[in-house]
Amino acid sequence: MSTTTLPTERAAEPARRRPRIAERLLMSEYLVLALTVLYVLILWPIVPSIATRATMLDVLAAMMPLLVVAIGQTFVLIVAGIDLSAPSILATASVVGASMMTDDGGFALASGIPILAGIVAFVAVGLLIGLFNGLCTTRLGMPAFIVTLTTMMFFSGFALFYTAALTDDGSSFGDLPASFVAIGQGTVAGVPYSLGVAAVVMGVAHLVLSRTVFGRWLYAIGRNPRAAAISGVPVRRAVTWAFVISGLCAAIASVLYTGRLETGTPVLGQRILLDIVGSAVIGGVSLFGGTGKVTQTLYGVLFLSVVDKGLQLLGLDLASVFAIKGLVILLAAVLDALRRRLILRA
Amino acid sequence: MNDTEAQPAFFAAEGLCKSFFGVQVLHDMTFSLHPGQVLGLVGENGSGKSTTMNIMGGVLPMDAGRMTLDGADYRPRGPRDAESRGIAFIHQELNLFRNLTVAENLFIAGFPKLARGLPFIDRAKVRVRTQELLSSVDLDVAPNTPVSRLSQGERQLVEIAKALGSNARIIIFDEPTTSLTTREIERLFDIIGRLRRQGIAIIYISHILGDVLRLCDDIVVLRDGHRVGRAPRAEMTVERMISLMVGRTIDQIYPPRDPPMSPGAPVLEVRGLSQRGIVKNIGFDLRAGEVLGLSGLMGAGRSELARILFGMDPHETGQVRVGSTAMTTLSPANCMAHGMAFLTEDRRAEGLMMEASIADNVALASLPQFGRTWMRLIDRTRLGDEVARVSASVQIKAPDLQRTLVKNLSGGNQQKAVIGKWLLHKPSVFILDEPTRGIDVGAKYEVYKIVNRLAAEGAGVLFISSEIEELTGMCDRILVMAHGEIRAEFARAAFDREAILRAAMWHGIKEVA
Amino acid sequence: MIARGVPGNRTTLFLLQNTPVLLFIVLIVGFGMMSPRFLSLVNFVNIVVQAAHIGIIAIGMTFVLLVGGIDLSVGANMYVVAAVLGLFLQDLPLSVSFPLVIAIGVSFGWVNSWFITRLRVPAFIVTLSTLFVGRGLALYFSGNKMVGFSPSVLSLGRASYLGVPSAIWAFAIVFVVAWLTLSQTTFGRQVYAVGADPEASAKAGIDVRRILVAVYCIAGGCAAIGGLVSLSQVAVASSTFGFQKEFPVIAATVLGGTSLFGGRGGVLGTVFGAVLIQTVENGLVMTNADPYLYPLVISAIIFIAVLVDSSRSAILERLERRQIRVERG
Amino acid sequence: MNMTRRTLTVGALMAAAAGLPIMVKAEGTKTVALLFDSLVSPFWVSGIEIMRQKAKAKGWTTLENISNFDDNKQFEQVKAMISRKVDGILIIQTDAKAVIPAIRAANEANIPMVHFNRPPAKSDAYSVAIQADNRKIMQDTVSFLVDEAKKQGGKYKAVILIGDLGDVNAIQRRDGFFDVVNKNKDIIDVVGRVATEWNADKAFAGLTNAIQANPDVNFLVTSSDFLHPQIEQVLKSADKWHKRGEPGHVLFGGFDGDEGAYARLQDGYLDACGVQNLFLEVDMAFGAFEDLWAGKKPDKLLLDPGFVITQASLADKREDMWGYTVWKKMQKAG
Repeated sequence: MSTTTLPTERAAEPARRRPRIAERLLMSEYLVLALTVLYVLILWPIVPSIATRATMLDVLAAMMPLLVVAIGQTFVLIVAGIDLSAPSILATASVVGASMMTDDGGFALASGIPILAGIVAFVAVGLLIGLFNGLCTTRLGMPAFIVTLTTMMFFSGFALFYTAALTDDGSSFGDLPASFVAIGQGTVAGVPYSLGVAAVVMGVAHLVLSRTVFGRWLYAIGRNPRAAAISGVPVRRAVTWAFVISGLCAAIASVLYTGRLETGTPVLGQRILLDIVGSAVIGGVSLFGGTGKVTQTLYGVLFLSVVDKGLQLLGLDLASVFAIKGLVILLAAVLDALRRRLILRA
Repeated sequence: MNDTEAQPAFFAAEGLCKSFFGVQVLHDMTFSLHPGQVLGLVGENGSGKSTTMNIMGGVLPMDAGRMTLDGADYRPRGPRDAESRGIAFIHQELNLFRNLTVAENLFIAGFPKLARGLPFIDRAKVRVRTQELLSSVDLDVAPNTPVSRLSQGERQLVEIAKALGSNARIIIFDEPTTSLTTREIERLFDIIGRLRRQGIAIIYISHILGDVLRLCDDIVVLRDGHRVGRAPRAEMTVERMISLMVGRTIDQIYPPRDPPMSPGAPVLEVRGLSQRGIVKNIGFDLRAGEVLGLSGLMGAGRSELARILFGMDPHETGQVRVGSTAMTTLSPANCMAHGMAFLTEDRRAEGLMMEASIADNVALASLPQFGRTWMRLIDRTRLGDEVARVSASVQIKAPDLQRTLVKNLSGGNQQKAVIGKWLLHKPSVFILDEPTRGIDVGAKYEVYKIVNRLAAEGAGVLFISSEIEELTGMCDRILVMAHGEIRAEFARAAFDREAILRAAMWHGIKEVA
Repeated sequence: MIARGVPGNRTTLFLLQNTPVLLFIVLIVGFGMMSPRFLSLVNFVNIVVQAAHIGIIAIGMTFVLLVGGIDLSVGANMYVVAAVLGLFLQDLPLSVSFPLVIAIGVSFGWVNSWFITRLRVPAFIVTLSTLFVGRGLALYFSGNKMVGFSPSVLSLGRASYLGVPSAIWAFAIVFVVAWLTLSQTTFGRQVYAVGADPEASAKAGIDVRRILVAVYCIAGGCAAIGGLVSLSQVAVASSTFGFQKEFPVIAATVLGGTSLFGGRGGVLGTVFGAVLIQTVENGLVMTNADPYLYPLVISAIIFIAVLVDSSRSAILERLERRQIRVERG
Repeated sequence: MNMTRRTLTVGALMAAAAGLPIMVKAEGTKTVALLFDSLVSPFWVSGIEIMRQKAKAKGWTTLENISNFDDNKQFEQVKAMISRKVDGILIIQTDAKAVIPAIRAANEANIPMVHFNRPPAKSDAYSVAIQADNRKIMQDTVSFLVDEAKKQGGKYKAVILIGDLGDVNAIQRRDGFFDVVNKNKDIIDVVGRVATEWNADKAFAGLTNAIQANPDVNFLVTSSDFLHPQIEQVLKSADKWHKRGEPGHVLFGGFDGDEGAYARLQDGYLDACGVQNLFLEVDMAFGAFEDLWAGKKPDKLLLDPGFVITQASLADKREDMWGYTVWKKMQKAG
């Protein structure tokens, strides 16, 4: 590769300045961020409302649950796994948690602390499904892809089953307590709570991945699991934890989504699997493990959310929405591939 | 011998030169081949053997010089091109597909078809051809045996059969015996003898100089990219090869070692360790300050023993004490907690994270030591300092510890990174499995110095090596394994290369008797 | 060596190796006891007919997984084919339209492979984006409307030749061609080689890029054929046609024993996997089970099958362990 | 580098092209957002087309968004429409409860919101919902079929195709079906409940299996007409596709009133169809907007009574059946 491109590079020597700037942008970690800005700039003349403060706040508030669940996914991707069950955790936690707090089910109403009990239920669902995924992967040696594919199918079905069994209309849990709804909708000084929750999750995740022993272990496992095991890294335990964290993050995201929609619904997040994995990958997290940062996932989520918001503002028909979304993702991926090549050459 | 010399050379290389990144690694290399000739190529790592062969096999282009084949210019465009011209290259790491059968591996580049215009494989023809090829290398397995079922030696024979199948006239062997059992080596040599009688020329690269001397008609010695000698077998001895290769006498290869005045307390005690089919009734002590060698042929169970000791493979019976602790369970984490360290023989697959920086690699085994608070936040300043200190002490040569990726380092520096990883962990028992494999003379010397220093500081070192030379140069005591058992023990005063080899060949000798 | 490693474990090994089949038999017996009609020949034909479109697409997916790739865009590809067929059939006869839309399916796969091989974008992300683009294109072609088809297409779906329904013919033909291709041609064996080790394959003189392009084209073609089979049965293509079909397709393939990491598996297993899933669905309907339980039961059965498969591989791996280690030396 | 620049250019062009169809909002006209959750059946496709036409006739501009059954995404779409300061939001939500925050957001922004075909759950938020009386229409349809059955005599084995179990309309129609059938257990035995998830191939496979299990099924109701083609396929394969009056005819009831239903009524295969009056519903919805703009406050739920159309009443009632209009247009087009 490098041998064939060398001559052209030399030929381009006089015109060095211009490619250099593009090259630096292309090679920077902030490529996706730059693309987001570019996208906004392109849409600005067509829909000026994309650049208003209200829209930006909207995007920020809306992307938080996705960000939280994508951060959980990042942990699993770093150890070269994948967690396809995240949407089903969103749904199952949503209905189980909501059933604690409403008249349908109402398991925790008598406890006097229904909201706390509800949140505990959310978290417990996430932790348990995550633990199950982790143990199957590490102890039974099953591929993460297929374990989480089956848990996705199972718990998506379970959420529907659970809802049908407990609610009158069989479709969802409504009438959630106002103080619970506030978690998803409330604001403090114009800043949504969900932003705070996501910021805490992001901060902790960033700290864990970049600064703790556990974080370093995850990267080591993703890069070379055998070398990690020989170096005393408790590989199975760490991988199990990665899945548990993914489950926990999905549960937290489920709290945010459920509060936001004021409804515990079994179809929550059923269509966002590709958004979850896609945003991490677009941000630069590798599917093959060993690399990826929380900030990259943040950029990926921001990118997808802004793309979606732009398409919503345009109010186009479904065909264009799909086509543009796909092309934009592809464009980001192609640029990323080019970037990798440039880095290799450098 | 006379009949081969009578034939004219059909391949010649003249004045081959090659540079990497401005450093010339091959100077003016010249040699020629007759049909049926076996040419030995020896030299330390980095002396230019592989570069020469890679040029010949079409893997690398040459910077200057010329090669001729049958009198015509030969300038291969790639490995395929070289192969089609009759030059086959059997790499040290075999190029076989474990998920396919023997026959499929032989024909993977293009199967014979059932009929013109039909895409289907003529299975019958494949079977017949495979059987022919396999019988020409004396390999008695069914053509539809999956390669994953074959031993390493059998796989090597499959590679040779593949070369024959492509009508190779020159076959290059790169360190073919490193992973073969004694019997497999004998079989390989028989085959090579047969090939030469068919008029196929062989280039044989090996570190095992005795083999080279036994097998080759002519021997070319390389050092630092220069051809420093060429002579027919009759004029060559092992000693002469070595002095040509290293340019100095053997004493200088190993740093002076001062054996400990009095043996220290045992840091590792092994009693009655067995695992069916792997090792049997192993018992020995390793003392503080001691460098204990472990010798034996490939397949004798040396590496397997090391892996069991470090808890990577299971064992059925036996006790292991590390320091004053009787180990109840052996696992890497547990062994490390008691001060053990293990440098594996395969540094790419098991020692290093190739895509990570030197600093990340060096830190890997010791991370918990740098964790603070309940979150185990890493004390980055202290870790950075310690990594820098250790890296300096093992003399890793790299521009930036935090940025340089391990995959961009030379073999020697990579090995130093692995050693650095374990030194940071401050081991009291250090198991080194082939620590100098694939690294150059200078780096070897530095590794030896580190080993000596470790021992001087009171650690016990278990030094595993295939090279008896190296063991006698480095160790205070040598254990010899054969067929999964410890067969002999030699104190430094009684080191005798021949006796060690004899003990290692125990199984073979018994068979002969 | 293997014999030495497991003295007397042959029965266990045999059971382990055939557990998917055993599981299948258990299921059939179980459903048969609950609903006698389940065991009829007609019902079995039914199961295969219903499994046909997933099975055909999964056969294409098998090629992709064998080289260590993945194709998430098969469902979108199906929809593109359906939408375009709707347009073609306004002017062209079936005999022309069918080959044309299959060619379009193949080109869809070719586009995927272009990004994967030329620009080195990971297959996951390429096919994720073409999934969106494909659905967008299909919606455009269909004008957001449900695509209906002429009675000729539908009668094709109901037709039988020699007493065998057309869907089974299509399934069988695709299977036989795929099986022959994988096991009896140079190309097929090279697919396995590339999946096991792309670098070694290049060294061995295999045109790796050509193989990759071909497998994605095959996956595209199979998605098109599967789409046509599905169409000829369900008679219309709404905007959710083929939506999220990638999941059952991959599940069937993996259930059939094809590894997601390349080099291991085959189309016979895939056919088995597709039929197994459909057998469970059919059995549930036959026994008039609560619809809410379907996904629970199906996923549990896939889980068990994969669990058994992976513990089997773990045992086999343990048996080969020593050799694996020596090889690295 | 060349490659990069080219790709960027392509990207820019693509985005620009995407922007072209957006018309500059003319001064003084009303802009209405049409937020659908899918266009999966002809009902929705026709619905959005009728809305586009009627809006155009009134001189309104429309913006569209499809949520693809994702409640959260639809909430985002509502917010986006609020950002664009539209004059009214017509919404078809997936979940009755999950839409409440969206109503609140619209209330806060003072933008009228009208639910089309699916009402929201009860809440303090204000919006107007237009809904077909699903349960009632289905009851009427099934009652007609049961009466037919009684007339013909004998016992009946029934199968119902149920919609997505997460969709209120599907649930209401199912309930309407069982309301009637359960009262007539003596002659109707429900032997199959096919969960279609509003998915054509699930419906096809499920019905095939159900008929396989009970070959003597002779009473069939679908919760939506868009599944007719699959039903026809299955019944043909089972040799059960016969006209009314012919031996072997399956009593067949539909719901929605699309063009396929009209054709099958006309050809004699379908006995009865519960029709949602789509034209009326669109008029009601747009009327609600106009009332709201005028400061009036219509009731929270406006019901489209719908009607049952049978082969006997086809000629009288077909003008009100939206499927007939579509069918007529298709006939004209060839």
